[in-house]
Amino acid sequence: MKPAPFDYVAPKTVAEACAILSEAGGGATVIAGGQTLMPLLNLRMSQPFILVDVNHIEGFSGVTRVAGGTRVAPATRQAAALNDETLARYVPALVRALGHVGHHQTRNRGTVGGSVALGEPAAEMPACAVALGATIEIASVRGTRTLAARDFYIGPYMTALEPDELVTGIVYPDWGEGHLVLFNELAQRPGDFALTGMVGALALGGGKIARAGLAWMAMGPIPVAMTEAEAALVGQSLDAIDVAALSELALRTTAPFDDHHASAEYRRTVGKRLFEKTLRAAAQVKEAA
Amino acid sequence: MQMSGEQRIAAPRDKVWAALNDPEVLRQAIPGCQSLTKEGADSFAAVAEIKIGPIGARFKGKVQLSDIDAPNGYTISGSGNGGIAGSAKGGAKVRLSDAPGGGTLVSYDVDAQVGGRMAQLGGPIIDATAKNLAGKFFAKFGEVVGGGDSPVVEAAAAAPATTAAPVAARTHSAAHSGSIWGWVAALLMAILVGYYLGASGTSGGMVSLVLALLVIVAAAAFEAGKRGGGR
Amino acid sequence: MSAGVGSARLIGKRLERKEDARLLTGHGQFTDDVVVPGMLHVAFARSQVARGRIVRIDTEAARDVPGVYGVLTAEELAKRPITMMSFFFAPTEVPVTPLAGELVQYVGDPFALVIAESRALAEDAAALIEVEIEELDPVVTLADAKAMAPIHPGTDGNVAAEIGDEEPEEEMAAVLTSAAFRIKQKVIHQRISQAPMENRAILATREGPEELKLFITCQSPHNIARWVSLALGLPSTSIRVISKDVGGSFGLKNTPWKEECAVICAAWLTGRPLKWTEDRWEALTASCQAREAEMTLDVGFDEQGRMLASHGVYDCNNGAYPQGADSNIAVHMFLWAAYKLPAYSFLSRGWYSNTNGLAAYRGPWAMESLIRETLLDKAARKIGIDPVEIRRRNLVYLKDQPAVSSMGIPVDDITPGECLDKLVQYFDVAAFRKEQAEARKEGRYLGLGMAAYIEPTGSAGSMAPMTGELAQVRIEPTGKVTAAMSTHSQGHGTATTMAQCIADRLGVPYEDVTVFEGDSAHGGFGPGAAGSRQGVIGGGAAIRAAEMLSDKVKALAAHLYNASPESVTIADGVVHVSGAPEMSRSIGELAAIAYGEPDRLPPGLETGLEAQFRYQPPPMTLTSAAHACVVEVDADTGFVKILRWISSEDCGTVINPGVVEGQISGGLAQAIGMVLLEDMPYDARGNPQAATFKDYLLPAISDVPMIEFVHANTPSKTIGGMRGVGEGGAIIGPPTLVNAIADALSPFGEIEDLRLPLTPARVLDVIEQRNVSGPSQAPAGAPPPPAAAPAVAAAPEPVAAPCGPVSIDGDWNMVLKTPMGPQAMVVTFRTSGSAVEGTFNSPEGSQEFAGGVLEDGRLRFDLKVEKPMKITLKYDLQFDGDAVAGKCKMGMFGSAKVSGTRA
Amino acid sequence: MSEHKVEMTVNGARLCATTEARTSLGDFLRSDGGWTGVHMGCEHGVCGACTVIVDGAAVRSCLMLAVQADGATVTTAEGLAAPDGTLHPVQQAMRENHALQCGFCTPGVVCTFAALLDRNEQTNEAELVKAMSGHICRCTGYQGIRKAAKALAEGTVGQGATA
Repeated sequence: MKPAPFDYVAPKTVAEACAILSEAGGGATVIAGGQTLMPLLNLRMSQPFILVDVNHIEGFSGVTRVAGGTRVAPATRQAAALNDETLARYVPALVRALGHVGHHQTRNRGTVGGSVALGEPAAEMPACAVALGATIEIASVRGTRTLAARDFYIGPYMTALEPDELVTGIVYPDWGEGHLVLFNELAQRPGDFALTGMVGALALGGGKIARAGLAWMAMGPIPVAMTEAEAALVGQSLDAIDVAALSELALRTTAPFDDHHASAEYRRTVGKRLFEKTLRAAAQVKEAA
Repeated sequence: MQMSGEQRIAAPRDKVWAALNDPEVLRQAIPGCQSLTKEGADSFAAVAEIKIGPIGARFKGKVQLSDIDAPNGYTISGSGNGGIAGSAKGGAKVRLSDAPGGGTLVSYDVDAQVGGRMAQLGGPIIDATAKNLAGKFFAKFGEVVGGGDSPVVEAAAAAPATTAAPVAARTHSAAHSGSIWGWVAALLMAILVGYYLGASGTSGGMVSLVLALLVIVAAAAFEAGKRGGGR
Repeated sequence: MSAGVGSARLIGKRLERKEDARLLTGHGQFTDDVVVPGMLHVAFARSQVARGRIVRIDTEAARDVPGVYGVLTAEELAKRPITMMSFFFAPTEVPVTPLAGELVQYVGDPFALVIAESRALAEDAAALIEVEIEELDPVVTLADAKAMAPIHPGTDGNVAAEIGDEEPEEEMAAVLTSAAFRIKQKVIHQRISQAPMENRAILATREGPEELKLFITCQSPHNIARWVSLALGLPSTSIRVISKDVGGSFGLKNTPWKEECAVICAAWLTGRPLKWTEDRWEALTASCQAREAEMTLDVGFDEQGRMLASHGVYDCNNGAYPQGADSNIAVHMFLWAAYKLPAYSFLSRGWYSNTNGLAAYRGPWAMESLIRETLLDKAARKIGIDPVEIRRRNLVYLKDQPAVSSMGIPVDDITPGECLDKLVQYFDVAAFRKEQAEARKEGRYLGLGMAAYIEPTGSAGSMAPMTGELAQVRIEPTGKVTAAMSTHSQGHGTATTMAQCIADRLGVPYEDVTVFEGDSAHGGFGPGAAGSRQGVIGGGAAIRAAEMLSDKVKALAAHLYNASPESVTIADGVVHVSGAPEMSRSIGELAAIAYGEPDRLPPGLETGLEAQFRYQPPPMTLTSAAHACVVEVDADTGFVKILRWISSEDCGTVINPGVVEGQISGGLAQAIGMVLLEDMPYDARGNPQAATFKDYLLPAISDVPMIEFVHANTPSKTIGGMRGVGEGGAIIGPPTLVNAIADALSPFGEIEDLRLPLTPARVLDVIEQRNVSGPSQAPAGAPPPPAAAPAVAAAPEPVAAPCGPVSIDGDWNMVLKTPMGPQAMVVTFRTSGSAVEGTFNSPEGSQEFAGGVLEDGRLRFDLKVEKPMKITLKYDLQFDGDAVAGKCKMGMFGSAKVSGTRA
Repeated sequence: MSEHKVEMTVNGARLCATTEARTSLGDFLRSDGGWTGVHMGCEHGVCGACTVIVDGAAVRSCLMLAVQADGATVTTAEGLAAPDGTLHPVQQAMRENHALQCGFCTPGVVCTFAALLDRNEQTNEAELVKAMSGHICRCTGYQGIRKAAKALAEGTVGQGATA
């Protein structure tokens, strides 16, 4: 289990990195934390000609406040993000989810941006980006663009990122003071990918739900946004929501898989309960407050 | 994996036919193709670099054709070998017909198998991803042949619920992603193009076989990422 | 806790392990850590299909890779012939070659070997080997094996080994049908990967024409040296096997298998030191695996829940190249050994398939406890009595002993009932039932599971490799004590426990004793860790050798100080003469005299201070236990949380509680894995589906609770009184946990067929009484067509005699299909009229028989066998020209097929 | 395939060598550094046996390239005990509590615990056990490891085994 040979470069600037990706014409692969990529390299399921290490790019690590949101630089370590005060205050859902990403040892190396860019449908980071309505900043020699996380994911490990493009940041919009965080995940062992799980946020205004962002983990080929449930939630007051009806709506957009850990039917059945349990808990939190 | 479905291509049958019989069109359309070599009268080999996200491999492909009933359909069988990553082989029964209300109806029944690490690491996600990519392929194909008119794929027949909303729903936007078409096309090239150079009287349907093979290869590889282990 | 014999000072103490300072600081020596000059690395090219015919292998591109030393295929490797054998040193029924030549028989089957300057380069080259394989339909499941044609050319079916009778005999069938309660249980056991943390590894170096040195991760360097010497047919070659630290084995590393043998042959042919370290993908794809089996058990009970009769049918998947074709007779031997059951009959079969070969795994016969103990709980629920009570009514208590089991096993010195009684004294069942009832009102589903069992340990003398153990102990001139032991640790801590035994018996500080093992050049032959034996036999050897050495020291001291040996004592390394404290001397001073001043020794006492003892224990020593565990099942998700686990075991004298509890806990963790997590499924094409640890789920720290121990120990009849504990946890753990889950689920329904692992989805199947877990990947139990079951039915009916009188005089090569695979033998018949006598010659020895009767070419005679147990074999053979076929009725083991030809 | 000159400090000693880009930190430490206490158990980041301490944090050495550790300070199980051989408290706690059997996963476990405790002496038992979920031990059933974590958190190391 040794990787096939490859070249290694560690550019210091985004421009440098983009130039390399462009020249490589699809033969390059970007490594940030490498906690998913390295197993693929060792198994020779990934055989790039050039490995582009973005860990040394200026400003590629850290959390900053931007207009209307919080920006996480792509090579920010998951462990650092987990303990970041800005994130704890403005993007608590992300912090909740980070505690479930892999293990202590992999979070010390793994990055937020790497996980977002890979698009593992059962992972926490892509689901968070979709649920919270994050924007993904992308650069290439052709210029820069931004893409909504909801347009970023196409299939398992398949994203809208072109071979010559690089993720340069993820911006999580503010959900406002006192917004509710929804997170629940079911995994057989700590650090395993979810059998099913959900993450989301509810912004409140005047006792009613002003904004809702919800997404599933492991319920389809991509992190699945609960678009219909979101729409139904907006305008309702927490204590009046029909959780059972909502969970039906939430399931509509899913397409879970069978594998030998869990059947699609299991994921649907338990995912629905997870959703209802999580929403009821959130509602109670509010009532208590 | 098994996959069956049908797809309306927004173009007259002769145009679909011609486009699919024009190696030049394909050669231009297909990125990632590294070489084409004729190995015999009706046997060709092609090599293409498939890459999806970080996952990829160098594939060698071959195809054979049987039960030719031009221009109505045939059975095609082929294989793609990705070395240590694994291999895919299979066949498809393909039919072309005029679609009611214009255009061409391509219907296909694919039965293919994947081997090697991809089969071990791929898991049952293969079927769903195959249908997912089938939609994307046809959306793009319709775009190319139909000149911009990009039909949405109809859900494959007799498919489990795994082809539900998001899959189809995403098809359209997928069509605008060059990379997807590229990778779809790459194995299409790998396994198919060789054939065109040798065989006469063919039809567009064979695309779906090659598609299926790529799909399997790619799908398994996707899942490999998930199964690879780390985070 | 019982310290066992004598006034133990060190035996029974929770001492720190001798091994740990080395291992904790990263200074262990595992096989991959060893580097020798000129060493090259090996990688294998492996089949991507489960079954096929190799058409063409093109290695040219691989050979051209810079840094590649060579590429070998089966043809080239065959220049160094090797005869691969089972764990019992018996030739395999189906020839096993290190590399696949004509046929590939499982995914991962190696067909070429690359030698290069680094492992990475070797893998680069292996990836460039082009192979064309004509794919054949694979035989994957037990159902496939029963229904499809044989995978191995020249075999008459996929049956690798079989024993017993298809149907219960009439009287038993009658008892079962007329029983007040008739309970059936079916278990479908998944395939398990032993998954030691250290994968297989070997470094083979040929040192000149006459010496072979192997560094290999194994279960006994002595056993490997013996196996390799026989396999290579090199008695004249010095073979040294070194295996200092081993990262676990659990049965996998009993014998070198395909890859190790390939490396040995390649090293012999090339003359270069070759290292192969298996990576985890290889380990989960191509290493031998374990367990996959199906069993149905049928038991008749009377109104009081007492057992009347039972019939069991067991099938296990041997894969393509098992480390010994196996129908697992031990399952039936021990199924009811601890229970009062008048009559038991069975059929047991092992099947070949295009999957990885079967190897041992901690308690290979564990199915017996799993199916029996889960059936008893099912029976208790159906009959309406307490699970503890149904066991009390049927278990063999001390007061019932000695007894003989329905399978003819002498049952003595076992205490499963007593362990169960101690268990329920410790655990308040009534209080739990209250708590359980309360919890159910809140929608919380608690469950209590209990199980009892006995286990054969410390076995020696019945099978070729299963010998006694040797202890060679000496007091060095420095006064320090060193011992060369035939034992070997893969984590067992034998260097610690053996040192405790020696220090205890010799009267020296534990710190002063060093134990050497792990090198076939040290100590004597021992099979190592196989069957929970080293503590029992090695411990006994160490104790007796130390006592012999102690006597020698006392004799010397008595002579030097004109005292009587009885007045001499040794404590903390100092020799005392009672009543004469001024004469106390350190053991070192006496050692200096013993080695250096022969004149001062008493006449007849040899110089030096050394003693050795090879302990031949009783054929087997039985360990007993009863366990309980408490679980909570989440009715929404099907997740199982283990809340408590209590072990009440009788493992005789405890040498080191830390080591004993460690063995039991480790086995229990593996039991938890088997019930809840671990699974190695194959797809329809024979691809193993759990190729990484992301898919093959090993228990993590969160899956295993703190284990509570109730030591119910009674010394055994061995020297030192130990009983084996190596495998027990993995045997009794699964039924204990399954019973707890079944108890928690009882408000919803029964777990009808027990299919492992009990994934959350399968638990929901029971809770919701519908199919949540989806399409089952396990064998669809298609009944085999009659033709495909050449079982006992194949025994010949007496047919009309061939024309003319049959002469059977002379030598015949015959094969008996025994539970341990086919046994080859040469039989010489001597006839006078219809009377026949003759001689059996087999590797185990020679045996005469007489009183045979020959009629119309049908020969019937009895053969009385003493080993491994007293049994009369009734042969019924039909001769036809130069061929002979028939069956051999082996007492309660049922019938086995016999076939042969004239020599 | 590019080769790189890599220099790092391992257990206080300088390790400088030229290696292929594809060489993992774990393989580099073993083959170029001779630090064979680093055990490669799965090479895909699950088992944790290869865990080492890089710049103060426990990481998988199979999921990091040697070239990525250029300039780093690395500690392996070999580097934890005092020069006079006195065991690190983590090693002592594990020895006292029989927290290992075959010892293959052990160096990784030791590194994870040591990194946590050296960063924060107040690390509690729960945190240690949670971090342990990143390691697979096939032998012990984690009993001694739990006891060791308890002893480390409660500062009772050196007071002998917990029965």
